[in-house]
Amino acid sequence: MSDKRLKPAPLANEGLPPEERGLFCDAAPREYEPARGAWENFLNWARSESLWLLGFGTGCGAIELRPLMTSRFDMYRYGIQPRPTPRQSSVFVIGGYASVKTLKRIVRSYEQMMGPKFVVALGSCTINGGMYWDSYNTIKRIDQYIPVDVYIAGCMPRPEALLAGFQELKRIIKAGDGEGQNEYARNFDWYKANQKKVIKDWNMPDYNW
Amino acid sequence: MEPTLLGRIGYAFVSLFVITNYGLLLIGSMARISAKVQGRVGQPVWQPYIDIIKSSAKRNAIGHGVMFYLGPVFRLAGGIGTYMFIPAVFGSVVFRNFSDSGDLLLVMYFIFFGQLGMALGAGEGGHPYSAIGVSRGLAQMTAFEVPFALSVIAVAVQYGTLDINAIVAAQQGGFARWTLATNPLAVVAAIIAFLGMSGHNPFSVVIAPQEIPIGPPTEYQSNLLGMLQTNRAIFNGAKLVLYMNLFFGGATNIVAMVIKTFLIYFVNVFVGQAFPRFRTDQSIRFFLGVPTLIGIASVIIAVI
Amino acid sequence: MVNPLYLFAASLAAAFLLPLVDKLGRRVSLALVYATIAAWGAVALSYLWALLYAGVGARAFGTAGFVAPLAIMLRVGPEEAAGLLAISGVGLLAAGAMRRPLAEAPIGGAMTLITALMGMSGIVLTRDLFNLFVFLEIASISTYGLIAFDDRRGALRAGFKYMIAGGIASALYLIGVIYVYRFSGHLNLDMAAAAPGLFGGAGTIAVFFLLAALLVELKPFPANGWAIDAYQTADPGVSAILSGASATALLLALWKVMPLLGEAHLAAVAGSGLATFAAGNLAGARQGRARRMLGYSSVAQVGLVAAVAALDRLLGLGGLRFTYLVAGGLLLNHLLAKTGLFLLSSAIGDDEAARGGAAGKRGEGALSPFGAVVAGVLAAALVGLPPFPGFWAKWTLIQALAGRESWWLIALILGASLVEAFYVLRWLIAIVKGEAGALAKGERGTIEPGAPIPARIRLGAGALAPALAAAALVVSGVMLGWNLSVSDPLLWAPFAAAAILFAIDRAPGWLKSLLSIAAAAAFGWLAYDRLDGLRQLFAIMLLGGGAMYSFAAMYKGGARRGLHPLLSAATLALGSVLVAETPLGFFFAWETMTLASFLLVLRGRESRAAALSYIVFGLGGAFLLMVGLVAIPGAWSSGSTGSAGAGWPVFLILAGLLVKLGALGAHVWLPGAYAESDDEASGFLSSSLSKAGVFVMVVALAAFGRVLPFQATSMRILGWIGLATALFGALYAIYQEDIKKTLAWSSMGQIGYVILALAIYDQAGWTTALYLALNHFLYKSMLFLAIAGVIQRVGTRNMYEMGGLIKKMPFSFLSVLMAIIALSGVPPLSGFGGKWLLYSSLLEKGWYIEAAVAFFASAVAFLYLFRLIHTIFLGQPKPSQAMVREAPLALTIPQGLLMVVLFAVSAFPRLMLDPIMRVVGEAFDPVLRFEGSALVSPLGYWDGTLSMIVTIAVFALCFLWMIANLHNPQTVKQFNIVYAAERPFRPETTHYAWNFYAPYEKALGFLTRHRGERFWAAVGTGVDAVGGAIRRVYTGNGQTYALHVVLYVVALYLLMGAL
Amino acid sequence: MNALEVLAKINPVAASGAVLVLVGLWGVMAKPNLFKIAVAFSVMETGVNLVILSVGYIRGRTAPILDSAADAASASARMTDPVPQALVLTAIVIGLAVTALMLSYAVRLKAGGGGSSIESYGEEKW
Repeated sequence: MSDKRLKPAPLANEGLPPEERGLFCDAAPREYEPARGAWENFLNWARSESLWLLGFGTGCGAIELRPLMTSRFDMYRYGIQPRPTPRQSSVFVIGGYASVKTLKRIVRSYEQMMGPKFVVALGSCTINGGMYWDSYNTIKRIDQYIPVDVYIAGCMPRPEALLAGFQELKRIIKAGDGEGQNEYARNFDWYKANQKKVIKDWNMPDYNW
Repeated sequence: MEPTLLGRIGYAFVSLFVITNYGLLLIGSMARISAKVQGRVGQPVWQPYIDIIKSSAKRNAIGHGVMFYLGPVFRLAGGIGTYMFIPAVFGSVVFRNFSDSGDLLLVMYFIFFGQLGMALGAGEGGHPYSAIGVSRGLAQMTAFEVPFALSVIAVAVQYGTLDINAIVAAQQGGFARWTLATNPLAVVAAIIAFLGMSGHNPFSVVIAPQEIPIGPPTEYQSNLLGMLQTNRAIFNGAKLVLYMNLFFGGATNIVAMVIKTFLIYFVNVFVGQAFPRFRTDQSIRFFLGVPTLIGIASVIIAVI
Repeated sequence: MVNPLYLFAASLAAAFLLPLVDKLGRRVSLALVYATIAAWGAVALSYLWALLYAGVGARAFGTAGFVAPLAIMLRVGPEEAAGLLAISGVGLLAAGAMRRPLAEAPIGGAMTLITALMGMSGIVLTRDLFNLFVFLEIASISTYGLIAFDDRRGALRAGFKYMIAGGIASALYLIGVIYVYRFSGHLNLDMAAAAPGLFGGAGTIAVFFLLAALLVELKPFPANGWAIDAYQTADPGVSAILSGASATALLLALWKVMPLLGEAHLAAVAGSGLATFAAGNLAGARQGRARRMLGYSSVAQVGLVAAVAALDRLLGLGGLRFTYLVAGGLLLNHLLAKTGLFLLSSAIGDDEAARGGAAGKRGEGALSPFGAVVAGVLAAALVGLPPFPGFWAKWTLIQALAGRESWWLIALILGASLVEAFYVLRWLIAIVKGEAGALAKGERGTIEPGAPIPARIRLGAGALAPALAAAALVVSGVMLGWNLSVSDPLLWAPFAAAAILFAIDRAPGWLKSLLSIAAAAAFGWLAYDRLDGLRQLFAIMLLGGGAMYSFAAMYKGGARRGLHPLLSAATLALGSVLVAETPLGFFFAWETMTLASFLLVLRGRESRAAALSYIVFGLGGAFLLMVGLVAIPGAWSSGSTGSAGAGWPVFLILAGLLVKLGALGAHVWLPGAYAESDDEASGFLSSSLSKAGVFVMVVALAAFGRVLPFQATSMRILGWIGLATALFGALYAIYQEDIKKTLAWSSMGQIGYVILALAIYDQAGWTTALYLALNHFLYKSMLFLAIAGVIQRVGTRNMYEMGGLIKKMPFSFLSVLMAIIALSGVPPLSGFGGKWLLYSSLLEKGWYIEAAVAFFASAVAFLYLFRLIHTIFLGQPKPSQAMVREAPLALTIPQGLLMVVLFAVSAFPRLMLDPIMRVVGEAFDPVLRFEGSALVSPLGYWDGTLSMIVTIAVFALCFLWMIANLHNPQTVKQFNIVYAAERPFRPETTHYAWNFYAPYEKALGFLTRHRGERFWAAVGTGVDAVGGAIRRVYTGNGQTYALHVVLYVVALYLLMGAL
Repeated sequence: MNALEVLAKINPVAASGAVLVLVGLWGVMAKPNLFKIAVAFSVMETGVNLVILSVGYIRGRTAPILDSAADAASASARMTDPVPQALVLTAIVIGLAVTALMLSYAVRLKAGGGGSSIESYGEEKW
């Protein structure tokens, strides 16, 4: 059932020293066609009912993720559970303001997730920089760097707000609108340029498979 | 009446279908029981199904090479194969599986088939955490195999056979004839070994989630992960059926099988919820200590 | 026969004419010297011809027209003729080697040489006691002159000490002679022996003086420091004459006076000889200086010869023929080998004290191939390896001693032989491999470190004399062997093959490989009729394995000099172990195998220490085996079964085999030998050669297993030994970083299972044992072949320096994968059959705890197997190995073949089990049987075919599922891994390989602290310390030496009184 | 048997020879000087020669010369044994050679720069 679309040209990986280029895959990301009709609806239902969170604490808001596992909020009942590796996760929760250093890790981890993949950005800082809007070291809008499906505003948003955000994400997925991965691939050059603009010590391949 | 070969294959598929669904539901319900222990509601019982569907429905996947792709194949084949070599329900033609391929020893060694293949696949992933996890897992495995082997030997001695069918047959006729009643020490040793075998607490350092993000399968995703999840259900089921046959009188029908295996697995969850984690060297020393002595005692009892 | 008087006259004339002839030039005078010595040799040959072939009896020559008692008699019998030949032969070789010093020194040197040899010949010929004294003195005085003929300082020092001891001895001798005359009334030996006065009372004391003098001249311990100093310092040619010719003459003198000796005398001779043998070898073990070491070895050998002659008379070991064979064989062996070695040491300049006492000019280079062969022959002969005379003599001696149940003597002789083998071969290894300071281990600091190492030492003309000695050893050894009716051509085939292949050693490797394979095939064809079912099974592993490794040897280009002859010889020796029909024939084949495999190990790169411990343990095991064989009358005769007489000797056989198999405790040789030899040789050692031990154990247990004392307990202990071997082999293997060490320990463990299974001792157990052995052959061959390829391509043996090779060497990966699946016993491959059989038979036997431990051991085996395949083939590839290619065809073809075989016997276990069960069924009642394709035991069943089908079917299903459901897979590179949101730094730091099982080490590391190694090291230190203490006796002070002589004589007297 | 009888049975020649042998032996072992060792050997040789002679000497018989005291027929009963005397001659010659060689060794050793004590020539040992 592989996609018939033509493969894009390999990436240049100019950020890497020549002797290291052989160590990384240089394939460019591409868009993947969704299945059709009811089948895709069924699969989207399954995706929405099995949200595996990438539990990387990328900002101060990550502290609000922890209560979700506790008996009080119990995200498991919504089919949400944490996963320690991006390979197996489907939802990336951006936990608040992202410093430039963290952004590099965010990009890498996001690219390493298997699609379809979704991003939930929590906290005002991910939307416009929040109280750090004029900081030299934080990025202001996370969706200039990776596609975001759901923003959860607040500083900090309560766990209840997070749960509400996840419900919103489920709705989006079920509606078939959770196509961030394809969007990223489609606008890859734009995203990459934005990323490289702020990340100066680029020592990764252009796309982290 | 002896079924034809085609019939046997058909029965095998039925048997496999039953154990797969049962295994998935068992995992789901145990997760729910764990949640109750922690004061939560917990995930739906059918959550494992959804997870597998989702994993299989991933639109892309990565692989590190042939062996990486074959790892889950080995793993799943190991799980199914193990089940196939165990008669699941005593006296049932449908659930006899292919247990005429070999006796208890075949089952005990076929368990390694999937583990070995998985370890190799994870190894080709090139991730050091995979290798660390495998090294821990293998190290623990050598240790918990000792009490397990001793209790199996006790059973073999007691019933004078290694044929699983014969062992079950010898336990028919009421609770007093179960190994649990006739040689409780063997059961104790085997159950402790089972804790290690299924990787629950306190023997879960193999898949320490944050230290070595879940160990061996850290690079697995998409359908490859889905196969591993499927295998978890089947393999668990197979091991539980094996334990039931060896120590708890086997089962003459599906209901008895479900109840017994559920209870055996419950012991695991019970202990797992109550204990923290051992380091690898600690668990090795643990298994080679008291459980091994219990195992030796059980052999002595069986000989007497 | 020529009257020998002419020869004396000629010698004297030549000696006196030399100063005159010398005016014509040194060439002419030296030609006269050689001619004179050669004349002695020619006459000796004519005597021998006359005595042995023309049927002339021994003849006595009177002098001046009279006969005894009026005249001195000279007798020419077989001993005398042989002695003359030996003296002139050694003299000629030594004189030839001394050509340059003789030419440079004043002509007196040549004169003393002639007179010394003449004196020695006189000692041999004369039958008159006083005339014996005269010749002794002529020989001694000439020797004193000869020692210092080139005026070297050390020799002068030693010569003076030599003279002191000689003077005391001659005084003793004179007193003895005169009192013998006083009590018997005769000086003629035969008449004195017939006179009654010498036996009992004062006559005994008279004879004692005579004897004491001769013994002192024979350099007994501890009264021999003077001689050793002389060996060390004199020109090597002189040392050779002292050690070879002089000792021959003196031994014949002792032989001559033996009729005069009473029982107490003989006991004293035997005791003194054996003590000298033991002490000389112990002291030699500590030597760092080659000449002195050879000196210690010389006195030891001469002591043994004297002891043998006395023991025969004392214990009646076998009469004249026995003495000729054993004492003569040992003496011949000694004088040729020692002459050769002394001259060789001179040719390679291994001679620190020569020319001013500077450090040796042997520049620590390796010998040229030809020189190495010569040195090897000489050293092997000295150590008593086949096919040299020493081997035959040793066997006959031990056999006779066993017949008299003199176990302590056997232990003493073999123990000291082992020590001698240790230091002689250590020297051999040092000179062949050219290592700085190996020899100087006992003499720390004598060789300064950092000296440059020249590439090769070429011997040139200096090799001629040693080569002649070596050739003589070979010829005499072969003749002796045929004389002992070891005439089966197949038993000699290894030597023939080695000789032929050595002759064409410069030919390309593929030619030699093909010839080796042809040799193995021809051997198999010729031997086919003599192989029963069991032997056929083993022939597959031994001959087939050898041929396979010969084929694999093509994987490296070039001539690979020395490899093929040794590999072929070892292979054929394994074959001849199978076809040997007599105990001697078997032991001959066994020792041939030991020798060939030792040299094979020695060929490895860093193999010095490993080869040494390999041969020492190999010989130790062989000695145990030998004693066991000779102690059971009729052992190894075809079809022999347990007689009630066989009891504890079987334990000796088993112990010897356990050493050979590397059972825990005696395993310390194993890791080094398997790891350090050439890569395909390691495989051969592990997968083929170790099976020879299994084979002999099968045969021995089949014959004598039922008559073992405490049969049940013994078997159980044997089983536990096997079990411990299996467990500890596996435990050690998991901590190795060196791939070949891992495989070596693994081999040890696998052989442990075989031992365990043999100890079960019923049909199931033995089926298991043979099945395990065959399987081990299959998968260990695959592993070693694959690893040989890997090592060749990667250039390292450290596993952590490899990684990710699966993409470069997929075939090797597949081979290793199948091998480790089989080895670990995972179904459906045939290894599981081994596990199933093992547990079934253990449980059936009632060995429950053993079964559990075996289970643990096989689980531990998983650890090292996974580590092996993971760290080599999986994980992170190294950039430096980006250009690695698949292994060469010479390796992959055999692997492919083995894979097919492995798969076939896995799917159809009957292919392998039917022949095995047929063989085992002859000895035991059936326990296991086949029902269709299912193997049934009383406890359970196993259907290899069905389980294979189920596995394949399930695997195929899962594979289809994986293919069908995998969407858009992207194969990525090695650094595309989740690395906690970072990228890996370098492949080297990302590959988890080093210290792979650290937690295991933490938990169970206390089990593997190399206690065996420490124990044997302590034994070695102990022997070394004893040797060190003994040699402190030799203070270097001539007066202390004189005191030794006096004390020795007094002690001998007291001892005789006590007897 | 009192002490006198024992003394009377001792052959005086043999006894003195034995004493000389022992003295010589003592000299060899106790005197480190190379030349004294050579001399000690001479003493020992002499002692041995006396012992040899003592064996030939039979009390009350004549010298082994065929003359009026002993004719050919009764020679073996009335003469002392001539053989030991013959032997002694040889032994003396040999002893001379040994002594000469020993002395020449000593001279060589000293001329080469060594001491005259044997203790300074113990380089080869162990």
